[in-house]
Amino acid sequence: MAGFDKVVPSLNEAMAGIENGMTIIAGGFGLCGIPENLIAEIQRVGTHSLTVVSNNCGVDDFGLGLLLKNQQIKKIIASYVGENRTFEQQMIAGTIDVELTPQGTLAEKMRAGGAGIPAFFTATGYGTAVGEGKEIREYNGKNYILEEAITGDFAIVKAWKGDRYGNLVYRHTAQNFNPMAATAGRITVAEVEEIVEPGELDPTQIHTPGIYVDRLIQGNAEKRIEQRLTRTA
Amino acid sequence: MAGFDKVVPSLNEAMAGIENGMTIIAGGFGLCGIPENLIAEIQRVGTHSLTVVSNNCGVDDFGLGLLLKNQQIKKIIASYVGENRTFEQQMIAGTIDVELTPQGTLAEKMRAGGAGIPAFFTATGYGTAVGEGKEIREYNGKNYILEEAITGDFAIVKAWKGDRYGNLVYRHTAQNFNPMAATAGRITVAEVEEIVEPGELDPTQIHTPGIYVDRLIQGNAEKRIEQRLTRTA
Amino acid sequence: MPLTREQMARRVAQELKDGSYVNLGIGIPTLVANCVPDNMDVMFQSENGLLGVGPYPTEEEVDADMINAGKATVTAIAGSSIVSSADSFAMIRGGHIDLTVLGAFQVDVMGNIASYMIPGKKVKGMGGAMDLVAGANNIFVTMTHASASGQSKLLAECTLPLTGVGCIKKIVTDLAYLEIQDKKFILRERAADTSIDEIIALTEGELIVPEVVKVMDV
Amino acid sequence: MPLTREQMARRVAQELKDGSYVNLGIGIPTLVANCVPDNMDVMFQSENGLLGVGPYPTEEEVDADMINAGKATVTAIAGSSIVSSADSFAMIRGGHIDLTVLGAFQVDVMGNIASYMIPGKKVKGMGGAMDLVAGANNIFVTMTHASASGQSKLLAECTLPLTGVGCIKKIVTDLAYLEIQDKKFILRERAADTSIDEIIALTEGELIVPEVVKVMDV
Repeated sequence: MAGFDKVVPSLNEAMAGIENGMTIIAGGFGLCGIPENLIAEIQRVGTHSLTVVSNNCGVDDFGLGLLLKNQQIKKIIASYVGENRTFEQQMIAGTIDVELTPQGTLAEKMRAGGAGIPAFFTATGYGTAVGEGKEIREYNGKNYILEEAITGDFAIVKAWKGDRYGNLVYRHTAQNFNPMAATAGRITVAEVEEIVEPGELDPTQIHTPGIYVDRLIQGNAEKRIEQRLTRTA
Repeated sequence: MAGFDKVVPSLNEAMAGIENGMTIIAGGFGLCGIPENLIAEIQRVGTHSLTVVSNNCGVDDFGLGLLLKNQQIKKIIASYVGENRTFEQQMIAGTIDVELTPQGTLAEKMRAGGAGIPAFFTATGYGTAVGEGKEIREYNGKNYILEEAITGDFAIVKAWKGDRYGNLVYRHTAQNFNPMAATAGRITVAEVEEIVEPGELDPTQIHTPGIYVDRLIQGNAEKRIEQRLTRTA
Repeated sequence: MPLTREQMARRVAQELKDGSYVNLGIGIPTLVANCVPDNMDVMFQSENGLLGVGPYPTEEEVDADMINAGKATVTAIAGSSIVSSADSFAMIRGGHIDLTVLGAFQVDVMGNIASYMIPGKKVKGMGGAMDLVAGANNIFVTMTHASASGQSKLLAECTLPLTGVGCIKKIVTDLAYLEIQDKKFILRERAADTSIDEIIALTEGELIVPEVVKVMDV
Repeated sequence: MPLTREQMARRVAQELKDGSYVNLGIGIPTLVANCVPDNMDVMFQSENGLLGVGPYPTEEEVDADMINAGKATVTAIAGSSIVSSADSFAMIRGGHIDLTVLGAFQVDVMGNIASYMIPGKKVKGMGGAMDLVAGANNIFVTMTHASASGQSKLLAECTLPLTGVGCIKKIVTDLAYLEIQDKKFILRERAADTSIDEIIALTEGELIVPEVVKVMDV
């Protein structure tokens, strides 16, 4: 079935069509479950003035931090940007625009973008800077603010296994923002550790159905650990 | 760990606390994936003036149709009520109140109810009877209506396997409305075909985390087929 | 001679594209699944949560937990996925389905569709139809051109409760293939052995008949 | 003598209930996990998607794909579940978490909390904190009663950007356990060897001192 084979042979083809000024939605939490190779490809291509939507922005020398360092990012929509010096410097210098968004609201905005819901009410952020200028409404005595959906020109995600039709399964907590990101891109590109044949994944256990995935590529992941904490056995 | 053991020994205890006039959210699509035994228990107890939220309302002699026949339902919120004569008669007699709700909107209303989203915009139903009296807003040149969340006093769902902590896995298309229903009940009761021990279900493959399930009971399901269509091999 | 239900399905199937995700309604639309060209792969979605609908099961394969949106037993293809109703409708409402084929009672020149209720006669509910017409970018309506008693179903304005507004652009009837543009039906193709006059007589809404109206090849 | 971080965690742990789902923030709140009474089962949620957080891994168990919300390597207990960020926050925002324990920079008598930003000094972002305070029914704030320079963190009105409004009712500091009622702090317990005068001096917002203020048992 050539019709649903989403596998592309190169990173170059995986990110074909990316242009300056586009909005890129990225999966991942910290450095966990980030599409490392797709990010590195964006760095290689050098596309700039990007708006990046991602919970975090990597670290100085890894993940989305690479694009920060390379000054390819114009605006970031994220919930947490700590532990990144390059980022702090660009913010102080005013060369980057930051839209801090609560983590749950960010996840829900991506989901809404993929699900045809242009806006929803949430209690998160009411009465704070996040709620400023947003519509307020009371339901059952509690105040909520109206938040709008996010969609992107590209969504880039990282999965564990993917079949040729683009069905994806995530590993452990590397799932995080990836399923929602995958639904919200006009073009969604998935980087997987292993490509399997259709039918190998249990249909009821697929996290991201292939309908959301336009391109699939196998990539070796470094999977860097941000905070290595252990106990003695 | 007694603290998270959700297993109850009898249907009576599973539905303890149900009262006349309550709102019951039920999983299932047609007769597929319905909590047969929990419904039968409601019939046995005889609670009446119920508001039932469910995509369908069973057939004349099975599923929620039993509660219709027994005149226990005051109001139904559903997307499709065809193929049920008892229902039609009660509607013509005016003894039952029906709120027809588009299927996708119904699923989203349940999800919203469980997720702390009191209302959301959707294009579904704009310009139709469903949209009458609802707020309209335009986003990107398209019209949307504001729909509100649904929550219930009880949610009753049917799963395939459930562990003692209430983690649930659904089988094939018997998943349908069950995961959303499970999140939207003040008390959520799950009927499962098989109870397993915590740790037997893969954490990343759980459809409904145990946090949503208050009571769990094993029940033998008849699993009636509404439309048996086959091909010759 | 009016088209058979199979011929109508075949006409719709001509619009299928390789690699597309398609939702088929109950009735004539269901038949489209049998008309996919051999050189083409199409994946069918059933809105109760199954993406990748297979054929009906053999007697041995029948499983009460595996049904389609028509509540009939069904199978799944290799490479299918099964999700919750909310996730299934996220595909539909989010515009991810490439083609939707639906039946209807009436369609009008504004692109409105009525398909779920005949007041006083029939109340079954809209099921997923309102979501499908609101979420799809590409919708085909299939229905007979007129009722058994000869009443047109292609109207200036729908008289039955609407399923959706301004969403229908393409209609395949047993007599013709029509498009809707600028509040007019445009006759694009006619069934073999059906005269244009007959189609005009059975179309209540304003109908444009271009100079060339080709005969449907089904 | 002010409480140690461990003592503060132990005081919070006294509020744990058998069979409850708890979210712990970074810092002192994290220590609460070590103080669960033996006769009690509590399940910890990490908002990046893990319900049923286990201990840190051994060297052999370390897995880059298994982290907590502090981005540290972690394990999962038997009976845990792992979901997407949207589903994880649905638990939080939908009010399904029984207890949330958070750090803060400031809390005021209106129950407002400031915890994510010090303008001009520190911008890390709110992460999941705004969702947690908006979604939880039962929140404990743990923080030192005053800054290192002696400035009260229990204010008449927060001066830093707010994380949430009107959501905090219970605070454990290194000097006291306080509740917020009717726009006042109420001193419920004091640390051993800490005088009520000292607490009054370090509490900027209006403080009610009941006749009996018991000594914290930690």
